[in-house]
Amino acid sequence: MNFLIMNIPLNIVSTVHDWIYSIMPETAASITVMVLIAVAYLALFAVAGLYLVLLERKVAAWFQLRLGPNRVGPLGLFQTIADALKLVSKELTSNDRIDKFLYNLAPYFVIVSTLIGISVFPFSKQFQAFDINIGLFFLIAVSSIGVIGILVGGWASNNKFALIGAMRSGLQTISYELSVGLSILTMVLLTGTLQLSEIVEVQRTGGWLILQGHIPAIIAFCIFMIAGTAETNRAPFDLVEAESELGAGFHTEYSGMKFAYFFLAEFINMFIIASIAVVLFFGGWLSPFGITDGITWFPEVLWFLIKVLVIIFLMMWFRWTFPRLRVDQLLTLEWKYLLPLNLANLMIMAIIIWMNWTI
Amino acid sequence: MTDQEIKNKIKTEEYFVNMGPQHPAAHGVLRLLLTIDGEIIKNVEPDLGYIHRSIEKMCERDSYQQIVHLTDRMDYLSSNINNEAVCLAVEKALEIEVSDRVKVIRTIVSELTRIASHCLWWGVMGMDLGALTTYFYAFRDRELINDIFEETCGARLTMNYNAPGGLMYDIHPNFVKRTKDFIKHFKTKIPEYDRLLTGNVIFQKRTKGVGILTKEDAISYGVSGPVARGSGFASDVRKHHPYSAYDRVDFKEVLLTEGDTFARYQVRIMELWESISIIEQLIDNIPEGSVKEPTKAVIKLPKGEYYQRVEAARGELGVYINSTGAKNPYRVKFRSPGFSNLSVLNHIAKGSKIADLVATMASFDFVIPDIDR
Amino acid sequence: MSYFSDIYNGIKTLITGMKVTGGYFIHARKGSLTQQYPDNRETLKMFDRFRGEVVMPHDENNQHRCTGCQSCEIACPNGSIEIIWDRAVDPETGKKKKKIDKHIYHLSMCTMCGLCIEACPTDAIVWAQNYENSVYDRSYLTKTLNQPGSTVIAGVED
Amino acid sequence: MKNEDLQNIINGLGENLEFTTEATEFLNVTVPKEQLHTICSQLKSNPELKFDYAFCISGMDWGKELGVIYHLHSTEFKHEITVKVTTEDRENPILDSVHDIWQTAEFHELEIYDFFGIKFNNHPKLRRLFLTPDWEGYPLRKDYVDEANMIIK
Repeated sequence: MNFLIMNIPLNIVSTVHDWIYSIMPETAASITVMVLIAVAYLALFAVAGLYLVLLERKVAAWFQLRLGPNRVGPLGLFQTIADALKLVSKELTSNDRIDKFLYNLAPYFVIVSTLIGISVFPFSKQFQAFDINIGLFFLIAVSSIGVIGILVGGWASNNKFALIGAMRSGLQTISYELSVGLSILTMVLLTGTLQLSEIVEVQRTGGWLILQGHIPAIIAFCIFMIAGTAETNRAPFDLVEAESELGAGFHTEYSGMKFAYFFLAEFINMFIIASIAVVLFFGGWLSPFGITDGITWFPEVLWFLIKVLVIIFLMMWFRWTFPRLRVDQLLTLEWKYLLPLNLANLMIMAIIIWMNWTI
Repeated sequence: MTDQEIKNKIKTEEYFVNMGPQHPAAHGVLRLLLTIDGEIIKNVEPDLGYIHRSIEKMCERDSYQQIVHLTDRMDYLSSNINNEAVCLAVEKALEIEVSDRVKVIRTIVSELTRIASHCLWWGVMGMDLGALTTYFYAFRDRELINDIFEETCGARLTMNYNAPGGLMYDIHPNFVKRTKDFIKHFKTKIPEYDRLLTGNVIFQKRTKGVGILTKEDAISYGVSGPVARGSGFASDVRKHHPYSAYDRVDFKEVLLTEGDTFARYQVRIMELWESISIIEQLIDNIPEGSVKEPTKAVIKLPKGEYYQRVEAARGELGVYINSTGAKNPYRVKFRSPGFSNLSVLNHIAKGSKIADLVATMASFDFVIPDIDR
Repeated sequence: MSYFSDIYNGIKTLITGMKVTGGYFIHARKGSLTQQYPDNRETLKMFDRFRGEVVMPHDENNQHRCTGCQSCEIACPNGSIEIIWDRAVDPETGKKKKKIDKHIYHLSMCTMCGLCIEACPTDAIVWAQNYENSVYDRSYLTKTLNQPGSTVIAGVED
Repeated sequence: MKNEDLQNIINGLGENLEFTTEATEFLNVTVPKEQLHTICSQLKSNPELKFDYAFCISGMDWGKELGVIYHLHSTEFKHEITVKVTTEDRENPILDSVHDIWQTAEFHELEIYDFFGIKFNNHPKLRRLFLTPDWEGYPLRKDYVDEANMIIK
């Protein structure tokens, strides 16, 4: 009886899994199991996204001498659920000159690409949907699909401010995709594999990757955090929906559920960037220095969530402190500062690995 | 392929965007017709009148006390200073000599209004550039000043505290204590403003070298206030045409020469320190005396024209009264600082990006009712 | 060279900025300034000079000090005070005298400038400190300040 | 610089200028309509005068004739004068624009055109700044009547 708490859901999953395989032919069963997992993940992460929004509003309030939402439900916990219900019931307004098909397609691009991205994360030993061996590569590929949705959405809503916002987001994501990929690459040199569960295994013995890789890993982590916040159009790089310049940027013309997709996708993207950072730098679901390995009943998922929340708090801290960058400064930061640093860092890490001076 | 060939191959078309009356960076109902080529602004043409109440026409049917209450609604962030302008004009016309107590209180109250206005400007400038928390810290300090005013004259924004011939009420017993507490609190907060925004590298990159206004342009466009002093044009009315108790207070006129958005920002931050030192010099020894000189119920200014200028938070506010001896003035003209400052915007913003235009407008600190009157 | 130094200074300024907001985050519990309005209605008290609304105080036997001299109506810039008065014979002196019938006050048009209270010779109207003046129908905003059946306090001369 | 010396210098700039200093603080110069532009440019360019800061330009309706009042200030010598110019014809009043001398005049002249109807020739883009383009009548004129918005007490 090793994981008491973690075991109960796994027993259910395996019993359901065997029951489906018993009553259906092979292929149909695997499809239904995948669909069931997908629905479970969708529900879980929709609610997780909502509570991330609430966390953001609460943290913002504490930064700004306020209390944050505390009226709906005990301590304001149902606030974002109420928001979601409101958004669902809102009328889907749009002007008559939109490009109907693309206008409706855009939100699905964004939300689907983020939800695909979640399936690959190892939340704990068993709790992982797909453990494919090119995990990280798949993640980077999926996260760049999201920007197509923003571009299409901005262009299709036939609004000048939305068009400017969309062009800016295309610009921003393409250039910051580079540093995200490169900083991940420096860490993959250490781990040797792209499979996420393998990466966590590597960190079980030699300690967290950020400790194993010492200085180059820390530089890679900083660059990853900067590029990650830029990737999700947040904080100092939120030129896409710059409130004071473009009003609401690319989702000006969206309302109701379509707007909710864009809004939720932004928060789940933030969750994805934080989870990549946790898996790659802070040892996924491993407890720090193995203090709770022995205790069997302690669920490892908690460690994963604590680390993710710490990273998310850091990203929120960025958002509520820094002013916004201008478009050309955004590009000079990427191409003149982050990229050279990243390449140099990659070289140093490669030399260290090649001469295997592992400290 | 030379640059020129590339340029005419890529045919970029200028299009026209409406930074319209309802826009977060407009601080009121100012509509700017921008002709943009991509992100570069080609031409900025303001279209005003969305909050025009024709105050000058109303003044022609109101008595002089009633005109004072109208000026609150012009530049609502420096309402006390506007009231003082009209009262000084009327007192100059009637040759009333106000008591020392009134002069000192008027100066203290004007400086408090200036600090409150600069606080709101600082918060909103941070918000316009994306740092949303500055807004809340600025309003925390502004609330303290609003409480001081609410306790003394009952209103927070449109005070109507001055009346021709002096003040409407005497200051509240604990006005002095509250002001001293505020000064002590605010002295610790301005360094925090600097740490949060002034030093920030992103903020400096967004404001340094943006929207440069040369001194000749400032003079020729009739710009006044912190915007002019940011480009080296010494136009501080408190220094050059002292009124109330400004002649007995020594303060430095803040002058910088770069003339970009960062210079205008620094001018206002230094002005906060100057205002604090003015208040500190006056708050301890407010002389005793009558608060209101007796004036006739119906004030009739002798025939002639009077011009009184005052340093409002945004620049030089001038009141030109042309009276023919009747009980209401023949013609009143308010020289509003925002109106001439706005005329420079097109000259400065040409060729900059939308984000620069928003930063420049934030540093100009427009209040639209002051422009529209 | 300057490449690394301006990266270093940049990060240093960013960190100081974060320290400021971080400081507020740490003692956020007692630092919040917002008032929980509907809950703290009993404890929320306005300053005594707060300009809430113009009212006419009546003493215990339903008497007020307004003689209907209309100086407040003249002083008001927005015409938000209307006085309806009628002639009455003063019992002692036998002369004809103005008597206030209705003192109508349009709160909707009042800009809280205080000129009427300044101009009133007999201090009949004063500021009230209530701040909840929103109503469901515009007609509630037109109030008659003198209660029905109230008379002027004897010996009040304008 | 005292008003008298100002008066002598300015007198040399053009003919039949009237000077008054009673009932006003600054030296008043009433300039005939035709010489407005020449005198104003000399006021600015004259080395002894150097009036380069036009801080207040206001339109005026004196009952019979319309006019514009320029308050000028010299940033170098710190002296001020008021220049007045009037035009009798109320149907189609036209004055010269001084926006090339003081850039601030461009916006102030738009305001005067909007409220007094005085047209300024060679003004870059004469348009109604405050009121809607289809607004008839000029509100700040004394003979402007508008029952809807004007409450005569």
